[in-house]
Amino acid sequence: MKFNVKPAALAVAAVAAVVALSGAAHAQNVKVAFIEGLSGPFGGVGQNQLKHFQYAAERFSGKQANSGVTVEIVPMDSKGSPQEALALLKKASDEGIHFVAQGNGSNVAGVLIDAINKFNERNPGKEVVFLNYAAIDPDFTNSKCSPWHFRFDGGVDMKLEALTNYMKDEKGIKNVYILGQNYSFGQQVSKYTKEMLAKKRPDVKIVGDELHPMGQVKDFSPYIAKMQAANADTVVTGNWGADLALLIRAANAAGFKGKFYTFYAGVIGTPTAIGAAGADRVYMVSYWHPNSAQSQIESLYTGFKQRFNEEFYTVAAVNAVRYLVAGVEKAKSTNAAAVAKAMAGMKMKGASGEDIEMRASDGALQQGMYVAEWTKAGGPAVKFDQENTGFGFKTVRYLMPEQAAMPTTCKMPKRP
Amino acid sequence: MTDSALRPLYFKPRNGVRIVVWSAFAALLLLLPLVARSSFAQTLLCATGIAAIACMSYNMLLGQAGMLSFGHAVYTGLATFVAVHAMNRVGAGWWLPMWAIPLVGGLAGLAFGVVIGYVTTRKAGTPFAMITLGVGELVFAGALMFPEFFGGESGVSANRTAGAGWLKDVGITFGPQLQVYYLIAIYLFLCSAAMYAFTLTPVGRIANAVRDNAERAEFVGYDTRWVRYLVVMASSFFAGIAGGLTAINVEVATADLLYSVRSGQYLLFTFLGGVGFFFGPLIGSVLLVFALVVLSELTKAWQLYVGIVFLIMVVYAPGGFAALLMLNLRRIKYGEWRKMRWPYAGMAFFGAIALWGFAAIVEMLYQAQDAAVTGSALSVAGIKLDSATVSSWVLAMAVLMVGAFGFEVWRRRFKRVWDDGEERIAEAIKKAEAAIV
Amino acid sequence: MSTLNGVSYGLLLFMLSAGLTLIFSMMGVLNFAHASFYMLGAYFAYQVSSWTNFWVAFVVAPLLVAVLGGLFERAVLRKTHRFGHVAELLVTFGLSFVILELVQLVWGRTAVDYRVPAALDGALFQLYNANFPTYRAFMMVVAIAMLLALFLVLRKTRIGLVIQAALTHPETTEALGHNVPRVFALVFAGGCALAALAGVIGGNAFITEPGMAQAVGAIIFVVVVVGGMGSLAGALIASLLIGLMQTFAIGLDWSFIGALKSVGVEVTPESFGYPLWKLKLSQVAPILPYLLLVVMLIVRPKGILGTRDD
Amino acid sequence: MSEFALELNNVTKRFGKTEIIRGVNLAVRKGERVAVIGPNGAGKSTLFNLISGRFEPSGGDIRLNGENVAGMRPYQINRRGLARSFQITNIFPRLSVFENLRAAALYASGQKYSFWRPLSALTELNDRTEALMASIELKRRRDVAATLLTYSEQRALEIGITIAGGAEVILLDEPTAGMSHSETDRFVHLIRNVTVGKTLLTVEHDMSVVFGLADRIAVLVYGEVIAFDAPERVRADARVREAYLGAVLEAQEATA
Repeated sequence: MKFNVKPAALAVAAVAAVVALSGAAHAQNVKVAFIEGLSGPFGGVGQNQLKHFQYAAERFSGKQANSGVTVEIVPMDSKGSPQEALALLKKASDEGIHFVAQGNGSNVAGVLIDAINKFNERNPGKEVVFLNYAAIDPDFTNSKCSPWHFRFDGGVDMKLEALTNYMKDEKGIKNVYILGQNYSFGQQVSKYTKEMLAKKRPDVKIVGDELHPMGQVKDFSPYIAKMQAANADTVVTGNWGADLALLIRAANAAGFKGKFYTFYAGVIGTPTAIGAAGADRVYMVSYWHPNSAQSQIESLYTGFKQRFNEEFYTVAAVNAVRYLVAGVEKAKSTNAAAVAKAMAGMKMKGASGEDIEMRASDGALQQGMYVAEWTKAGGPAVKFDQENTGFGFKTVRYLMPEQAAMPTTCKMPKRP
Repeated sequence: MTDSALRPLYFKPRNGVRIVVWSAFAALLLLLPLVARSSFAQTLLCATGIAAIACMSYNMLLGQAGMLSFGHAVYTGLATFVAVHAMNRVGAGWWLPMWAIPLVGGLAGLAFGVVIGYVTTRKAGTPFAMITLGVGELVFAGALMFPEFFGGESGVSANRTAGAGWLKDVGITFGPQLQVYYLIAIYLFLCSAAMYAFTLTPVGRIANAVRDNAERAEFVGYDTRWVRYLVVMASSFFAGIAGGLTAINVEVATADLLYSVRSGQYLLFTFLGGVGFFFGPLIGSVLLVFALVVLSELTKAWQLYVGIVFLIMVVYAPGGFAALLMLNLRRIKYGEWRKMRWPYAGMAFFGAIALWGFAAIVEMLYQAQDAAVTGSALSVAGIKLDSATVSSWVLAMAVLMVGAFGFEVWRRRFKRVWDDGEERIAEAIKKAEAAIV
Repeated sequence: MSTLNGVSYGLLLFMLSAGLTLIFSMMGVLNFAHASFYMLGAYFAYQVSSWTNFWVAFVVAPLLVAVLGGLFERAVLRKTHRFGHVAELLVTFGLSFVILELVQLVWGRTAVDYRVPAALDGALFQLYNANFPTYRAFMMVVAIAMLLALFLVLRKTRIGLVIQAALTHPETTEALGHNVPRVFALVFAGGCALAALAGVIGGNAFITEPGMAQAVGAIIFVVVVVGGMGSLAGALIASLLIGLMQTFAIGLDWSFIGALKSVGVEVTPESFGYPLWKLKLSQVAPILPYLLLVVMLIVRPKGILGTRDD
Repeated sequence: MSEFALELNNVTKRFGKTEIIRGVNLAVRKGERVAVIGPNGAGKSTLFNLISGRFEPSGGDIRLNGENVAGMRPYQINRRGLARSFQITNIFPRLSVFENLRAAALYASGQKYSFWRPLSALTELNDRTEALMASIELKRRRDVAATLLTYSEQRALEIGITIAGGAEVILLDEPTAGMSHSETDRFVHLIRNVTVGKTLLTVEHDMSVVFGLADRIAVLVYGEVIAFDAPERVRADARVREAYLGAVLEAQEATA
């Protein structure tokens, strides 16, 4: 497999090579317990993320990355249940695995952070580090921040900063309708959207702010009817999975012309479900997408698609692996506490060539943010379509890491 | 033994067997951690202990009173939430000792049983099943609507080492998993004893009568709805204790504790264990933890296996594993078991072969689905296969057919021997009856 | 508009619960896997329509599911009959697991691209500023056609008469020796076909994914209980009621706070039970069916048109 | 207190449009044995179902020891001292014979819904149950599940369950249905023994049983009691002969 070496990646590879030479004497093996729902209703997403991790480990550790550090991903099926995830955490530490990766579901992540804090306190010397690649509850890097937790995705606050930054300049936006699933993520989307829009676009009216039970709604047409009645031209929604797909289908069927600003339109299965229904009206905020002009990892994307026939989108998995490898190299040890210390504050080049930093003060990766539009594929701006639908994402706004950075209220406990 | 207070309730001198069984149970609980030393093994034991209480409480409904509930997780789950809040209060200075938290859970379970049971027990039979399902969905969806109590999606966490008390002074902080295990073991023993005692009380017996024939029970003076209501309350109390123990064991309550899938698991594994006997759910709880924690790690197809095993059991052995065990004990009692050794061995041998063939096919199917990630090679019970080659498929199918054929041959032999034995036992019983009066 | 949305959703629910009610009243079996057959219908329709077209799938998919349902009845369900209704229910419960796994094995764990056919895509007419989709109208037509067909079959054919007798007097019909296994298999297959038909037209209107069975499973049980066990007309009324109720509730932002305000009581975040009072009707809309179930049980345990008391 | 154990005043029952019971009047004195006879479909079983609370009457009142019990649930009526048996055996199939009888005696023994006392400690109840079991001749089948009994054993158990609670008014719905002659004789003897001193109503087709057991006979035809009197007089009643008994007696004489 050939790796299209771009400057940033080259830099990483170079550093890796140097370190690899010094550490070549003792090749190090790091196991990462990948605790995710791999069966059951959300198993599809979990399996897909697992592929990202395995692929990232292949490409960015060990032989292919010319590193002395080899990352091995150990999948563990939590079935999406926090309770099961806790049992697996114990199992992982029993097997001598001190790194845990998880991301689907802030509920599981929150429980894991808490359990890891307790575990590390009770078992000094056997610490566990949590590599969170997708749970974006801002609390995790604010009120609940922990020295053992590293988040490689952008927080809700960062993402909405980017989204509202784009909305600010869209003069067509007059009436915004906020719809979300009734749990902390949906509530936070609603809260930050209102706060940020009030600051950036005080003229915009919030004509609706609605929460519905997660995964319970089968027919979204009444919600669409309500949006139409409220004259909404823009919808901001944190919905994901079936809740998002159903929403957009219902909008299309009812002839609702407004635009949708979303977080998870790119997650496996969702592009298929949205299809043509969402063309030119669905936007997504993310830290990367395949058609981002600055993308440094096109070969990764195509390689992944070729191999698995699935879309590559979780760059956070790649970054998690890269940080882990670099952390081990820097600490010259696989001891989790030492690696955590090494990763805190570490800087790298990101997927878009930007300078990314694992901020030591709250464990949140500072990275660039994209707002992209779902549109017909073709031409240089939309090179790749998603899931063979003929539609893909087009960058409409890019924020540099420093633009997307958000303040933190975290009072980080002293790193041991 | 800890249940000396309960002993006069049902221990009659002639019931020496009972004393032996219960003592063995206590000894087993006491000694298990010596075998299971790793912390993961202890976690498994704890999970099994809690599941055992939950399944036994479930069986009070299904096995004893014939009430098929799809909402048992509501009681265990809500109790966990209450218990977790109580633990946080303890942390904030309440006088309650930590070991009493499961009782708090039990009382919470009872309270929910009083409220929810009032509605659900208005119906029996199939409507009852549907209603518990609906109420379960209601509670689950409601949990996410009240983050103030349920803590939203990340739930509510607590610390089991909080609080003071004389136990702390002697070094029992419940920090180490082993101490939690013994707390669970003590509760398990007490709860099983109490639930067993319940089966021997008038209400326990009338619950059986209502299960068998609700209409007739009305004609001998019992308000069957009230009986159902009482049983639901009793069952929810013990379910609540299981919920309280969960709070101590995992120190966090999350909404998935209330999910209908969990209720379904209680039903499924209680049934597999055997609803007809008191100890059936114990077997069920071991199977539950085995399937959910061990089997699901071994294979991606675990849900398919569980589903198929369940189907087979419902059709061919509706009494569950407990009934199979008891049938064999009966054979031993009448001295008929020895004749079945060879048929059993034959069936086991060919059964294992067929199982391998079947598992190989299933595993290859799953492997083929994810071949891109993990490659097409796999091994089933140590034998290497490749889902991309025809030979592997042919091998698996051939093995399955050989196994199935051999199994069928031996099954027929087995049936002959079994039926023979059945006749002799029937005769023996008739003789014994004739001897009475 | 909301009325039309509500009615069309309600009719879809009725298509699902009609089969369930038929099977239940005829055989006493609560088919727990009913929603799984609904899912199978959608997946088969997806597969068949990707080979041929939607209209072929529209006919073939329900028939395929009916055959599967009939086979299951003969091969498995019949064997458990002697163990009683609980065992029968459990067998279908186990089946729902197996179907779910097999669907995931064959079609993967994520949504498949099952679309509304082009001929039915688009708006039928406009009302205020909203479109009424042609496909929704199609769904309603199919549901009503099914309702009529069901009515005719039940009223005009011999099997229909036997089934109808079983609806009202299960014991008597049994005593008359009409419970020939063939009728059982036929009814079970027919019920499954109805569920599959709902899947065919619901799968593309909504979404075809492995979670779709569980999403409707609980709701149709609510419909059957609220309508009254074994009452087809009751199921129809309950379906429409639930469809309309959910649709209208979403449009209403009522909450207890508002209601209390209008009678002069001010509620603040400090008041007792604030989290409950602040919930808006639109927020709780999707769980209203379950609330309806609870209320129904308290005031009228028989269900709307139920005749059986327990 | 009323002098009648059971009184029916103008009791009616409709199913939809059909009126099955069309104004039945009946007054049974304490300690009396009454047989209810009549052609098939006359409403005998329906009448029992109304009295015992299985169905709710559409009109009229039913007095048990003077108290109107119409519309009460079966368990309420049972607690007021009325027990019944069923034409189609209605027992607790998975419980043993002993448990069947004990469960049936439990409520009346004052245990009601208690869950703080083990059954084994209820010595008096257990002794009484053993005695009852002996009197219905099922002692040797004590621990056998009821469903495994033979048909006539199940019929005996049915009677045992009915009388276990010590009710003063007993309703037996075709107790000897489906039994051979010799069994019937034995069974009538058994019924007579176990119901000494009680008020007894029984539906019966076998005329020898009727005339052997009853103090008075009520003839039910098309939902109405057309005669209610001592056996000889009923036998002599022209209306009864015309409506029912004539044909039956001829048939029985012919087979005899």
